[in-house]
Amino acid sequence: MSQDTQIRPPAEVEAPPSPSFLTNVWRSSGKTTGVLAGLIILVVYLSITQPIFMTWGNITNIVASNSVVLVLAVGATFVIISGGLDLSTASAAAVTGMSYGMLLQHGMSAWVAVAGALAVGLLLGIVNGVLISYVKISFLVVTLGTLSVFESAALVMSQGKTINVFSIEGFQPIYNLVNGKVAGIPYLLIFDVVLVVVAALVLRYTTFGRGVYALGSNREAARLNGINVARTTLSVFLIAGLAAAVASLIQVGRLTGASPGIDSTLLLTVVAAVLIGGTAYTGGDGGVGGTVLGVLFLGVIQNGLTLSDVSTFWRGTVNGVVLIVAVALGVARDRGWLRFNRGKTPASS
Amino acid sequence: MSQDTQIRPPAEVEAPPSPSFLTNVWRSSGKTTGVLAGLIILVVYLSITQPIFMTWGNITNIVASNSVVLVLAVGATFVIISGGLDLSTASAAAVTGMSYGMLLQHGMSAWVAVAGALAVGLLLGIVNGVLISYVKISFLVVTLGTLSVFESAALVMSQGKTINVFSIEGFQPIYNLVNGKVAGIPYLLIFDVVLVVVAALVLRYTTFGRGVYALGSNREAARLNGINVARTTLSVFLIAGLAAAVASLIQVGRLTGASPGIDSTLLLTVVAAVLIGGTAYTGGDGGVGGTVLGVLFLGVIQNGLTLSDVSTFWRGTVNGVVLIVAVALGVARDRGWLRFNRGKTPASS
Amino acid sequence: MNASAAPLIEVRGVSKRYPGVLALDNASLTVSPGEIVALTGENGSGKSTLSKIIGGAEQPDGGVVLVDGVETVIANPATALKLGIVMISQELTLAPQLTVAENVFMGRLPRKGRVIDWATIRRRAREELAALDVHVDVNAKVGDLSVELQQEVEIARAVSSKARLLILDEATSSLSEHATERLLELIREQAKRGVAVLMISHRMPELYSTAGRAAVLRDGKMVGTVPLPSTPESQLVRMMVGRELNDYYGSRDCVPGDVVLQVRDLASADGALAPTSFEVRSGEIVGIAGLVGSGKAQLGMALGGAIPATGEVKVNGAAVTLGDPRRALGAGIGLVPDDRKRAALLPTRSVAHNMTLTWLPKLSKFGVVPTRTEKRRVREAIAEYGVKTSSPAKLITQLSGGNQQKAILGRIFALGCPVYVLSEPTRGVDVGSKSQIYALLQKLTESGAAVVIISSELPELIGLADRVLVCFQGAVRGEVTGDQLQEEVLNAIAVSGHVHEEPS
Amino acid sequence: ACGGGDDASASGGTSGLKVAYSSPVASQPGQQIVTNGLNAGAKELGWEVNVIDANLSADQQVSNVQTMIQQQAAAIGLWALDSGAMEGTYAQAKAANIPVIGVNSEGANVSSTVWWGVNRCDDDQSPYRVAAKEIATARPGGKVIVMGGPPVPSIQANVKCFSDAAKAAGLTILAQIDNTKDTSANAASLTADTFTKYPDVDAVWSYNDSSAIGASTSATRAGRKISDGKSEGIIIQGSNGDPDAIEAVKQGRLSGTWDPDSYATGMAVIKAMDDAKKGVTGKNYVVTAKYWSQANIAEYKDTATLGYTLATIPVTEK
Ligand SMILES: Nc1ncnc2c1ncn2[C@@H]1O[C@H](COP(=O)(O)OP(=O)(O)OP(=O)(O)O)[C@@H](O)[C@H]1O
Ligand SMILES: Nc1ncnc2c1ncn2[C@@H]1O[C@H](COP(=O)(O)OP(=O)(O)OP(=O)(O)O)[C@@H](O)[C@H]1O
Ligand SMILES: [Mg+2]
Ligand SMILES: [Mg+2]
Repeated sequence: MSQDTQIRPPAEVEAPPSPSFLTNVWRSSGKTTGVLAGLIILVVYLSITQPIFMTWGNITNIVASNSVVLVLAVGATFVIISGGLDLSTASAAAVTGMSYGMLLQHGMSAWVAVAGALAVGLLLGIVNGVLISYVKISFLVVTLGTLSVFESAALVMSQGKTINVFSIEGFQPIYNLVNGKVAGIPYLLIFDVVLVVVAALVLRYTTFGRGVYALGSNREAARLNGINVARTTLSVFLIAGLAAAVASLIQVGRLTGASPGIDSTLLLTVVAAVLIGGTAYTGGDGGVGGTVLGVLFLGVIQNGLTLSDVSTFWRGTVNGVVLIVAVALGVARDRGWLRFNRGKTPASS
Repeated sequence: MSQDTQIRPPAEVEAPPSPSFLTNVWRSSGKTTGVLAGLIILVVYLSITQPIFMTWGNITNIVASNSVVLVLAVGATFVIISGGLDLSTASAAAVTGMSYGMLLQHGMSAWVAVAGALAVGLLLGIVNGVLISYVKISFLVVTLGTLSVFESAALVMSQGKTINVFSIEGFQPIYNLVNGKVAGIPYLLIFDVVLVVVAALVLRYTTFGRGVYALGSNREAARLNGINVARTTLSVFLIAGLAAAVASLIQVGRLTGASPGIDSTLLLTVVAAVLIGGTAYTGGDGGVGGTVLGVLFLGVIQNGLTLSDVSTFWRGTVNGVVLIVAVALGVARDRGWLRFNRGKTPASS
Repeated sequence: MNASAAPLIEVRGVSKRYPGVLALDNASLTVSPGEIVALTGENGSGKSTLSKIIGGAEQPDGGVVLVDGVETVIANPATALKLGIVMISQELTLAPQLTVAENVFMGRLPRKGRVIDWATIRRRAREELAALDVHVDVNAKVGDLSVELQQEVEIARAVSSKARLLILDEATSSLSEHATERLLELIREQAKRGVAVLMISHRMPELYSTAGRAAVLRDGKMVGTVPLPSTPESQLVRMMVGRELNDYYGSRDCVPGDVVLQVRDLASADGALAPTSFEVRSGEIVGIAGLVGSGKAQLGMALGGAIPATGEVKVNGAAVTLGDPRRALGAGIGLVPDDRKRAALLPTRSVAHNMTLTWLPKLSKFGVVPTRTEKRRVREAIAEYGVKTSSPAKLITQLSGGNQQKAILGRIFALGCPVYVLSEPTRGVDVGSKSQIYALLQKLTESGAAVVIISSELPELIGLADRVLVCFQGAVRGEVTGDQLQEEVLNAIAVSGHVHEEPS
Repeated sequence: ACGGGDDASASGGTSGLKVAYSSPVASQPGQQIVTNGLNAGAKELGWEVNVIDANLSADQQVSNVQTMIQQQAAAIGLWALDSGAMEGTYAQAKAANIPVIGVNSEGANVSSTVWWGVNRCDDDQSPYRVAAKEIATARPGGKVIVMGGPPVPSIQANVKCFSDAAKAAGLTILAQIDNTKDTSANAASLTADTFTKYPDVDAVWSYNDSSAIGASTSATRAGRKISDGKSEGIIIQGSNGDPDAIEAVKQGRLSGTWDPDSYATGMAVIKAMDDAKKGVTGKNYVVTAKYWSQANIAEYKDTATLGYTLATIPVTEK
């Protein structure tokens, strides 16, 4: 009888049959499997068909041309995980870029101009963040509004003119950082890696980072558990503002001029990179690792299209089809169409 | 027992003190109060400062300029209420417009060309809908991909050229419908009103419409209560595809030519109109009534900016600030900052 | 009572108005350290509202709150937490995408230096859950867990924080008897150590075994406080509902008729339910008992088509396509799922639209909803099922928990299905309404329906069911009828998989 | 500056070259014609030209040029989206010893430049100054609406060129409206509003054709006739010589369009590249613009059928 009344742990606790390492990777890649697989296939395909693709020069070119998107996307990852969205990010970058250009033009020293641009970025982030978290206007309305205001501000600053900073002395440090190399490795690549690692660590190992996830996952739960919802919201928009400033410095560094014009596809590219990278658009899930994948995926497609001389008219088709197919791969895997030694889904009892 | 199961009327059904009519409107306007108030203030302001604003000619201009956005936004309202988003809507309109133009150019009769464009719209909707509801790829990925594919398809169709349909005979009926009037009232206005009323009735009074709300509110609950989730999802994307086709007919009718180029701000304008109109971006709430308000609000701002000769560089600022302030008005009301006979007397037993 | 001089919390004359409702009307309450106070009342009487005010989640329109005798504004939950007020709210407040471990420590994640210490979080979460006798993978996402386990996570969070006042708003409503016992034991221990406890529950035995005092709310007014367990249950119930409740579970005089529901080798695709066979006759109520993870929840979901399943289900001889809720509903299987929030409510819609959701195919003609009929039917259902709402157009999430449940039950009951599968149908429903629901159930069976009730409340099963099937580790291990229908017998099978071979 | 002998040998040495062109947005009809001109010129020399599309992204354009440098293009043609933001790129190309031919874009490190005649405003014969004078002749003291576009320097310069000349010619500028979205639909909306406000407008000058067509549809809807430049009605002038604008002129829906001759532009880029490969840099070629109106539209021929060669293209040197 003692045996009978013994209470056994609930059924679903039993350990699943220990899977192999590969299976583990395949499983844990979660929502980004498809993109990861798609990226690998793309890279292999391009390496074979385009000899130039795998050259160091081309790789650094990919890094250089996607750093602006990457930096903005890292900022956007914070915002989206927290359950928001910053539509103003590309416009904010235009304003910070113009600020940097104008400060240089007015003879400010290199680092004063950089600090100025960062301060402006923070300020724009504060505007968004305060309207959203304290005045409590929907983030979509606020950032839609500031998208338009910032765009206009960038135009007003120089009356629509591009500020050429190429020959301004104070521009040199940024120019060198953005375009320079050490031991063949672009500073920009080093910067990108550091940025991503720091962002990933902040999200994973700080109270703030976990608060961002909690907020996006269940705002009310976060509030009831004493997380400062307003401050956390403000902070993610500050981060986005700062990201816009940094991205604009890279942009100006690359273009050697600050332009008030905004690439109309930039916002969509940034958001797409984050979402393709597996961050949930309703928040609470995802991370910068996925965002890096997303940026790389889009960047490699662009690069591949350019290298392979695909006709302008067909580029969009290739682009869209590759994206959908890659993500469909992941879906197929999740639905068990592509079996790879998958255990059963755990019981949801 | 009979006494026990006797049903008592719920305790608090007591009629609330009957509020005035105005209070009722103010209360029931819900999330769109701010926009409604903002719109009224704008209209009053413009009527005073721009004598031309309230002329019938200007009003028909507003109708003509915003019908494309309205039609797309009505389609988008269905999608967004169902918990989705169709990023491909502007690109789909480009494809359907080109299809219409090419059918005319190839000598098809007026109504065959129209039917063809509508069929293409349906087809594009099916592509989105099937990928989302049956292949189960995230709607963001699918419509991001098709945004790009459709854009490319429109370019491929005519090798990037605009198709001038002005002197093609088959174009006349659409030209007349889009630009004609009856008793001073543009057909387009009549069409818009009918469209909005039908859409509102479908959402409100049909099982399909209720299913769309249920889906956006809680997909799982909808499924368990017998809503055909896949078919409803497919249907909303079909509606969006059809809306794209209709919008493109209006566009071609207005411009007397079908252009493969896509206004890069159109998508954002459409989505903004829906969201400003109080439809929840996570789905389950809202309606076409609000969308009409949203379209009008954005349209009147544009018109006002043009009439008031605001400098190009400053337009974005005015635009964004007016938007944020209008919505903030609604927030202020919801939070009781603007008291308007709200009857919040504490402890009136 | 061993209360010290100043009560830990005192609520004085608090009122709270929502549009159309006075949820609290000049209510007062005290809870002292070491004391366990039960807050009771009908659904919608204001219990949750009062606890939210104490927990800082809502602000009163009038009245004051005193903490340790000092008037205090508890402006937000963070303030409440700082004051040692920890609340388990009725609506689960978990982050579904985050892990069990992280949810247990949300808002107070242990750190090593400036960095979050994940190892400690996992270890301590495992310990805290083990103290509740819950063994779940702490790395699992909370959203993948059953309601009961989610509730346990929420409980673990509350009991692991250093609370001075613990508020449990129907914390036991999703728990099985065993888990409930365990929790109540923990609460008593905490109270002995000086923690003040305010508990809300519609389960009388819990109140009587745990609380020292019961405060009764009615329509937002505090109608009195009585000592427990000395006050007779009938008197407490009368204070709550304003009438006597006789014949609680009701009874039918109806002989089971033909077989309506035939289940052969029904198994869930995820393996949590092994092939199971049984039959239910018209007029019969069959109960399903079992622990968490015993597969009883999957049995209900599989019957209702909510999860992929294999086997054969027939209603009145006609086979039902499995794994498709629409087909199941069409075949006449009305399902009330146990996870209200996840699987039943349309949170952004009105009470009326929530209720008519399931009726739409029957109600509409050519796809058009006749709103006049709809309005009438909604009004009738609201009255019949005792849903307390200020208007049918009110958002369903603004109803009290018990009233949400009644609306969900009402929408299924009104369908007149031949088969009902009810998973935890009276979760969060007050005693008075429960008795009404039981009466309605009996009426349904009298009119020929076959009913399957899945419940973790054994008294409910024993009171209602003609037969009870007991699940153990994914399979039905026993069928209990007649005078064998006793809690001990059901418990024994639920826990061990078979009846004790002991002479009674 | 090079001798004939040098010329011959260099010419022999340059055949089979691979050159590249960075297009700001290759899908636009005008840019397609530029591409056709590039191909025609390259064919004449036995070259190959690779056109890479920046699709309106300056950042993308920079990276495209970097790819060209990696691929060691023999020469790079570059129509900068934003010539103020390309100095670094020009410098990189120069560092790699690759000549850069700017199109409507200049810079310190640009080897030679091809200009559109329509973009010049330095003498009486400059197209938009002629345009202003023609309008003033047809409608002395007339009222004009000026339609600008996205706020980019070249468009702003053109708008200013026309506006200054119009004022000088005694015209009144009622309003300047900017079609920042660069679409016909937006132009139609803007002009519809403006025509309602200023019903007595005599002429519209537009920075491009699609905007002019938008204005034309609004004018028609407002019950206005489109003038052929002299006749009654509203004068609407576009610019670009887009195929559908040519058709619109034929149909009497546009008074005229300024054709910058994109085909010759493409060929001129090749010509300048050829010069550069022969060591001749610092050239400024100006492609002659043509105004197509109802008076001369009958003579319109697709530029590709005109039989241009590198030696005969209508360019002048500045
Ligand atoms: N956010 C809200 N908006 C409007 N009304 C509300 C809101 N929250 C609660 N109410 C109303 O306040 C009243 C009291 O609700 P409360 O949740 O406190 O009841 P309860 O006693 O906890 O009931 P139950 O036993 O069902 O949980 C109900 O009539 C409810 O509809
Ligand atoms: N007094 C009432 N009695 C019974 N049912 C009602 C009553 N008032 C409203 N309802 C029901 O509540 C539903 C929702 O009410 P509401 O006023 O929000 O309707 P609605 O305006 O059609 O909804 P929505 O604005 O969400 O489309 C109605 O469709 C009707 O079925
Ligand atoms: Mg309503
Ligand atoms: Mg409650």
